[in-house]
Amino acid sequence: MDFELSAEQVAMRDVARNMLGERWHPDKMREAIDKPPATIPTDLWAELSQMGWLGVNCDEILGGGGQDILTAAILVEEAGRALLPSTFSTNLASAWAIENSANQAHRDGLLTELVLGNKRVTLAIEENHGSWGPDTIELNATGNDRDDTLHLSGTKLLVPDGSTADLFLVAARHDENLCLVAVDADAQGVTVNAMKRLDGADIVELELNDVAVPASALLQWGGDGESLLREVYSVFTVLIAADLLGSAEVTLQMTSDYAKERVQFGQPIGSFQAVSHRLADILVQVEIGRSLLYGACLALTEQREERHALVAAAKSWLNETAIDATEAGVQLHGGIGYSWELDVHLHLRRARSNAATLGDSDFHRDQIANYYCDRPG
Amino acid sequence: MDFELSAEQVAMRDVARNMLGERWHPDKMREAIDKPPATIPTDLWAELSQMGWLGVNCDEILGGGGQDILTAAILVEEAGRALLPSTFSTNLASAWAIENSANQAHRDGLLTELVLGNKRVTLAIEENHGSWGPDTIELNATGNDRDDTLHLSGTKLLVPDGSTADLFLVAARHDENLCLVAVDADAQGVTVNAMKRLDGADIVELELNDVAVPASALLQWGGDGESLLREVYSVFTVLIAADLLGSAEVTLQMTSDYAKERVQFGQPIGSFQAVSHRLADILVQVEIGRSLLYGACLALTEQREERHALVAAAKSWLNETAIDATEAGVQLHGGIGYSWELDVHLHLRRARSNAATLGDSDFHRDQIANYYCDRPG
Amino acid sequence: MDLLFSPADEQYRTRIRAWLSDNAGDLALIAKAEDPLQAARDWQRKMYEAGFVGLTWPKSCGGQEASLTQQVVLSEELAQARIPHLINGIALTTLGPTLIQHGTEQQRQRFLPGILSAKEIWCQGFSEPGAGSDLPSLTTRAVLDGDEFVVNGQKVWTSLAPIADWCFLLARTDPKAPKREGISYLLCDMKTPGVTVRPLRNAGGGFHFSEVFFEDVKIPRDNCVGEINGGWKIARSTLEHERSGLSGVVALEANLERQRQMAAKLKVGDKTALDKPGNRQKLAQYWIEIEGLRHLGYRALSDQLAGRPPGASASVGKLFSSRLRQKIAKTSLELAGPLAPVAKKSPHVIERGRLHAGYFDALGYSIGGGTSEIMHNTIAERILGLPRSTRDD
Amino acid sequence: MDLLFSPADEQYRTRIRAWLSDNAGDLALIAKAEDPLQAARDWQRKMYEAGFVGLTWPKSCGGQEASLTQQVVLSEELAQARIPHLINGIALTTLGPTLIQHGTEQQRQRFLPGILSAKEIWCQGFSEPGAGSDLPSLTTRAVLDGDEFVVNGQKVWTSLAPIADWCFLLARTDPKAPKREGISYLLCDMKTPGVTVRPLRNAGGGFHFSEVFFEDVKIPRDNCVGEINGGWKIARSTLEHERSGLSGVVALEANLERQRQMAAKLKVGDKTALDKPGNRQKLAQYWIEIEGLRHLGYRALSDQLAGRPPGASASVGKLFSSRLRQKIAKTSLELAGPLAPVAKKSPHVIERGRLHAGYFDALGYSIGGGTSEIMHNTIAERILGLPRSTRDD
Repeated sequence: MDFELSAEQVAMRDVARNMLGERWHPDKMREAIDKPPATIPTDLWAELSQMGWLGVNCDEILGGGGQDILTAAILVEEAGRALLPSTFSTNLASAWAIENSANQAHRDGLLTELVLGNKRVTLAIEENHGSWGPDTIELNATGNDRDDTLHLSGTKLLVPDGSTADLFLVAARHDENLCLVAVDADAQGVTVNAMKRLDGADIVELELNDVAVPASALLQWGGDGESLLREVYSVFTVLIAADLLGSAEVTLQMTSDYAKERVQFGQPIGSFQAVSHRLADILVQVEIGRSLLYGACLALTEQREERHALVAAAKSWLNETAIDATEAGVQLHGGIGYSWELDVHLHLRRARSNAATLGDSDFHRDQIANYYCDRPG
Repeated sequence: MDFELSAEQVAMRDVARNMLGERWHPDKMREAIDKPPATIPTDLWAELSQMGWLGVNCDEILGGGGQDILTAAILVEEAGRALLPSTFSTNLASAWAIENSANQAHRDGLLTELVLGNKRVTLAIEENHGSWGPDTIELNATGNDRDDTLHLSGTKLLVPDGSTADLFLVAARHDENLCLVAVDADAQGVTVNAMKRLDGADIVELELNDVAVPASALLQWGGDGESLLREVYSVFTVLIAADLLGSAEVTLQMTSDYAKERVQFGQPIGSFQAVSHRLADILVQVEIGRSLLYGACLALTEQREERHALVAAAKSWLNETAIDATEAGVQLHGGIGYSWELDVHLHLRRARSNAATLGDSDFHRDQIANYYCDRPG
Repeated sequence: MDLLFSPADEQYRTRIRAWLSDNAGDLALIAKAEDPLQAARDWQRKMYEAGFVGLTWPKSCGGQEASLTQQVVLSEELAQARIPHLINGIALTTLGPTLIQHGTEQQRQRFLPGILSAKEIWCQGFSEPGAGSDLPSLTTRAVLDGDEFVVNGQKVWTSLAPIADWCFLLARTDPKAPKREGISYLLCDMKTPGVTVRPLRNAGGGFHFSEVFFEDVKIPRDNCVGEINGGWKIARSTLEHERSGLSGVVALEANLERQRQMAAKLKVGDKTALDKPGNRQKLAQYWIEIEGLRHLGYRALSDQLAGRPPGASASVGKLFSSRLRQKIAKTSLELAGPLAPVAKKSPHVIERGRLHAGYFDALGYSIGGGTSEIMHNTIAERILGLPRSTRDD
Repeated sequence: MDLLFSPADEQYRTRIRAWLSDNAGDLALIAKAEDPLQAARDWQRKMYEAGFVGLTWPKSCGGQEASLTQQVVLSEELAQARIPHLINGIALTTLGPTLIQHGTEQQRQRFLPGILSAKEIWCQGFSEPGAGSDLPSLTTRAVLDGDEFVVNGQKVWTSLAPIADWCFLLARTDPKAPKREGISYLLCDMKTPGVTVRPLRNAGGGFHFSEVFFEDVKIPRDNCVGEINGGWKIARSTLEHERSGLSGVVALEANLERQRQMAAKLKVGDKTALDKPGNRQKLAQYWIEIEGLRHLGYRALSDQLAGRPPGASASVGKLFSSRLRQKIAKTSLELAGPLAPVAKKSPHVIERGRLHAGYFDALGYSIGGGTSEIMHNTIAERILGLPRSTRDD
C-alpha cells in the first residue's frame, strides 16, 4: 500500500514547474485569443524532448523514460498550471498509442521520431455528431484483404494541435471495426483548416478526401484496433483531466494568496467565511479530484477492469472542479478577477475548453451509469 | 397593477395566525409520529367553520366567504406554519371541486354541509404507479348511458385525511374520460386502511370493491369531467405549495431568531457568514416562492392560459425551498436542531411529505417542459 | 390583487410601440455607424425629443412627470424590442436624480439638459483599486484651495471614460473624519488638465472599463454637490435607487428563448439537445426562476406604487437575477457540447461566438454594482436582522 | 505507487473472514436479545478474546501491536460484513489512546482491561448546552477539595450514558485562566451520588443521546488524566485522532448498492426508477464520489504508513463524506416518489421505513463530531492558511 508520489515523481514535478515557469509565458496564451492559435515553438519542443518528457512513459528501449501513465499525468498537470499549449499532452497520448500498437514498424521508427521531437503527432477522433468518443465515429476506411491500400474520406473536428502536426492518428471504421490509422499531414487529399479554442489553443478541422494509406498504417493492439482506440481514448482523457487539475490547483492557490492580501472593511477578505468557506470547498474538490486522477492512472497501468469507469470518474469530477475553481477565482478576485491582465480568465477559458474535450461530465456519468447501474443483481 | 395582499387578506392572516397558535399545538403532530395519525378534533373543526374559513373561497350564496384562491392559500400557509393537519387544505380543495361542478345538487346540498363543518370531504386521486397526477389514473368507473348506476373497483393510495372523511371524491376513468366521482365513506364495498405519513399526518389506502353509486355522483365542469379534475388538481397543488411556504417561512424565522441569540466563540452565530449567508439564500428562495405562489393563485382565479405551468412552477420551487429551509434549520441549530423537542424536525417531516405529494419537483418541471420546450418556433 | 396596467398605461404602450416601429428600425446600425458615438448620442436625443427620456423627472427639470407604471411599460417595451441602453444611462439613473434632489438650482440648469439630450456624456468615478466592496474606504484626495478643489488619486472600473465629457466622482475631503464623513461628491470636466484615462480590457476581451487618474486636477468649488464632506450619504441614496427589475426579466426571457431555439437545432446523434431529459429539466427550471423574478418584480412595483419603502429588497432581485443570468449563460455554453469551445470566426463555431460573450458578460453581473457577497450581507443584516459580521465599515 | 496489501495483510484478511463466518452468524440477534446490552458486551469480549480489539495498542496495554494496514483490513472486513460498531467504541478510539499516552501506570492498569473487554462501558462528557462547536467555552466546574474534585454542571449529546459504568469528562478547574488553560480531564464513576442521566430523543425518533447532570459529584484526584488544567490539549489530541476513513467508504458503498437495487425494483409507469436518465446520472455521481473518497483514504493511509503527520486532512474527508452520505440518503428518499412519505408499519411503506431512518441519521453526520461549518474553518485556516475569521477562540 503506497498511494503517494514517489520521491522521483515529486522531483520531476518540481523540475517541470520551474522549467515551464521560466521557458513559457502565459502571455502567449493571452495573445492567442486575438491572434492565431498558440503553438509550442521548435526550441522549447526540443528542450521538452531533451528533458526526456516527450517519451516519459515510453519503453526505455525505444528511447523513452520508462515511467507509468501517472508520471505523464503529473507532467501534464504542470503543463496545465503553466498554461502550456496542449501539444505536449497530445503527443504523450499519441506516443502511448504508437507504443502499444502491434505494428512493430511504427514502434521502432515513428515513436523514436516523436520522442526525439522530430515529428509531432496528434489524434483525430471527434466528428460532428454532438457527442464524444469512439461510439460516435463514422469515418470509414475502405479497402479489403487483397488490397494493400486503405482509402479514407470524411471530416474530423476539434483535432488538437493540428496546425503543427506532422502525422494524424485518425480514428475510423474499417470492416465495421474501430481502429486508428496513421495519416501523414502532407498526404494527398489531406486538408487542414485552422480552428481556435476559447482559450487560444490550436484545434483544426481535418478533411480527408479519398486519402490513400498503406494497410500498414493501421494501428492495432494484438490485432484489435478497437481495444487500442478505447484504451488510447482513456489515456488521452486522463491526461486532459490532469491538465484540468493543474488549472484548478493553481487558480485556488492564486485566489487564496489574493484573499490573504486583499484588505476590505479593515481585514483581509480571506477572513470572511463567504470567501474562506468557498475556497475550502474548492480545496475539497481538488483533493478528491487528485485522488481520482491517481486512482485512474494506476488502474490504467495495471489494466484493471474498472479502469475506464475510473477515468470517466476523474474526468467528470475534474471538469466540474476546474470550472468551479476558476469561476470562483474570477468572483473572489472581484473586479481585478474580471480583468484581462490577470491569468485567472486564461485558466477559466482553458478549464471550460478542456471540460468540453473528450467528454463533458454528463457524458462520463453516462458511461459510469452503463458500467454500474446495469450490472446484474 | 396591485400585486400585494389586500388589507382584508392581511387582517385575515393575522387572525388565523393567532387563532391557530392558540387552538392547536404542534405537540399533537409530534405525538402522532409514534401514535395514530393526527386529525383535527370536532370542536376545532366547528370553529374553523364558524370563522368562515371552510368555505372561504366558495360563493357567498352557498354560505362561503366569496374570496379567491389566494385567500385560501394564505390561510393554508398559516395552517402550515401552525402544523395543523392537512384536513383544512383537503376540504378547501374539495369545496372548490364541488362548487365548480355542473352538478347543482352537489353544489346546493353537499357544499353547504362541508362549509358548515358537518361533513368532511377528501380527494382520492393517486394510485400505485410511481408517479403523480391525472395522467396516471387507471381506476375505472363502469356503467353506460342506459344504466343509472356507476360501478367502481380499484385502489387509491395516499388519500389525505381519509380516516375522518365522510365522502371521497374519487378520480376515475369513465368511458375513457377522466372524472371525479363522489363516494360515501359508508357505501357498500368501501374499505379504508389507515396509513400514516412521515410527519404524522393521516393518509389512507382506499379500496373500492364494486362500489355502486348513482350516475349523479359524477362531478363535471360544463359536462367535462377531465377539465374539472385537472383544475382541481392544480388548485389542490397550489394549496399544498402554500403549506410548504408556511413551513419554510416559520423555520427561517425560528432559525434566524436562534442565530441572533446563540453565542459561540464570543459572538452570536448569526454574525458568521457561514450562517448568515445561508439564511440569506433561504430568504431569497422564500421571497421568490411567495411571488410564484401569488402569481399561480391569480392565474387560476383569472383562468389564464399559463395557470397550470405557474402552479407547477410554484410547487416545484416551494418543494425545494421548504426542504432547503428546514434542513438548514436542523443544521444551523446544531445539536438542538437535531432534538425531538424542537419543532424544526416537524416542519422538515412535513416539508418532505408535502414535497412528495401531488408531484415532486422533477415531475412539475416535466410538466413545464412539455408546456414551454415543445411550443412551435 | 391584479396584474393589469391601466387603460392609460396600455395606451402609452401602444404609443411607444408605434414610435419604436417608426424610429428604431435602423438602430442595429448604431454599432456599425461610421461614428458610433455620435450615432448613440443622436439616438438618445431622438428619444428625448419624443419624450421618452427623464420620464419620471419633474417638468421643471426637463422631465415628463410620468407615472411609475409608465416607466415600467417603457422599460419593458425597450427590452422587448432589444433597444440597447441609452448612452448616458448611468447619468440618467444616478447623477440626474442626485442633482434633482441635492443639487443647486444653478447645477440643475447647467447639467440636466446635457444629461437628457446626451449632449454631455458622463462617467462615474466611485470605485478605486483599494476600495471595491468597501467603497467608503476610498483614498482619492480633494483639497480645497481657495475656490477650487485640487484632486489627486485613481479611479477604476469606470465605464465610458474615454468618451465622457464629464465625470461625477467621490473624493476624500477630510482624511481625519470617520471614513463615511469625510467624502465629497464632485463634478469634473474630463478635459481638465491632469485627467488621464487608461482603458482596461476585461476577461471577456471587451473594453468596457477604464482607469481614470487625477493628478493635481482643479475642480471649481461650485461643482460640489451638496455639502462638503456630505457626499457619501448623497451617493448612497442613489446607489440604492431601487427598480422593480422588470425590464431585466424581459432580457432574461429573451436569453432563455434563444437557448430553447438553439437546443432545438443542435443535433445529438439522431436527436436534438432539446430532447435530452436533463436539458428539458434545466430549461423548465429557468422558466420557473424567470417567472419567480417577474412576480417578485410585480411585488416590488406594487410596493413602490403604494409608496412603501423598498428597503433592501432590491438586493434579493440583484442576487437572484445575476445568479440566474449566469446559470442560463453556462447552460447555453454547455448545451453546445463538443463545439462549445470553438472560438469565433472558426469553422463550426456555434452562434458566431455569442455564447462566449454571453458567458463572460454574465460572470460580471455578480461583481459589478455590488458583489453577491455584499448582497448576502445586506439581506442578512437588513432583512433578517442578523448581527453584522465583525468588520470595519 | 500501488494499492496492494502485503501477503501477510491478505492472510490476516482471510483469518478475519473465517473467524467472522464462524462467530458472527447470530450477530443480528443482539438487537433482539433478551438483554441486548449484555449481548453487546459479550460480543465485544468475544472479539477481544480472539485478538480483534485494541489492535494497534501496545502489548503491555493489552493490545496486539498490529500494523496500521491490519487495522484497515479489519475495519474493511467488519464494515463489509455489516458488523455493528463495538459497544465500547468511543472509549476504544478516544479514551484508550489517551490513557496510553497521558495516563499514569496505575490508571492504565485500572481502566484499560475493562475498556477492551467491555466489562466497563464508557461515555464521553464533553459537549454542553452552551459549548458545542466552541467546546473550550465549557462551564462545568470541578473544584479541588482535598483529595477530591467536586463537580457541578451539565453535559449533553452524551451517547451511552444510561448504560455507561464510567464517564470521561472535561471540566473547568481554573475559571480565571484563558479558556483553554483551565480545563481538566476527569474520569467519573457513573454510580457516584449526584450523577443524573436524562435520555434525549433525537429528530429521527431515536434515543442515542442523553443529558448528564453533575451535582456536587465527588471524583478522586487520582482520576484526573494528565496535569490539572492541562486537559484541553489531551482531549484535543484524541479528538484529532485521524483515520483513513476507508471503513466509512465500505458503508457508503453498501448504501449506494441498496439504492441501486431499490431503484431497479421501483416501478415508474411501465419502467423502473433506474431507467430514468436523471436517476442514472445521480447514481453515477455517487459512484464517482465514493471512488474519490476511497482513493483519498488510500492517500491518507499512505501518509500514515509513511509516518507523515495527517494534519487537517481528516477534515476534508469528514466534510466530504458527511455531505455524500446526506446526498445518497436524500436521493434514496426521493427515488421512492409518491410513496416516500409513507411511515413505517403503514401499507405500501418502502423498505420498511429504513429510508426515513437513513435520512435522519445522515442529517446528524454534519453536526456531530464537529459541524461542517467548523470543518470549513479548519480547512481554510490550517490547509489553505487563510486568516482566521474574527472570533474569540
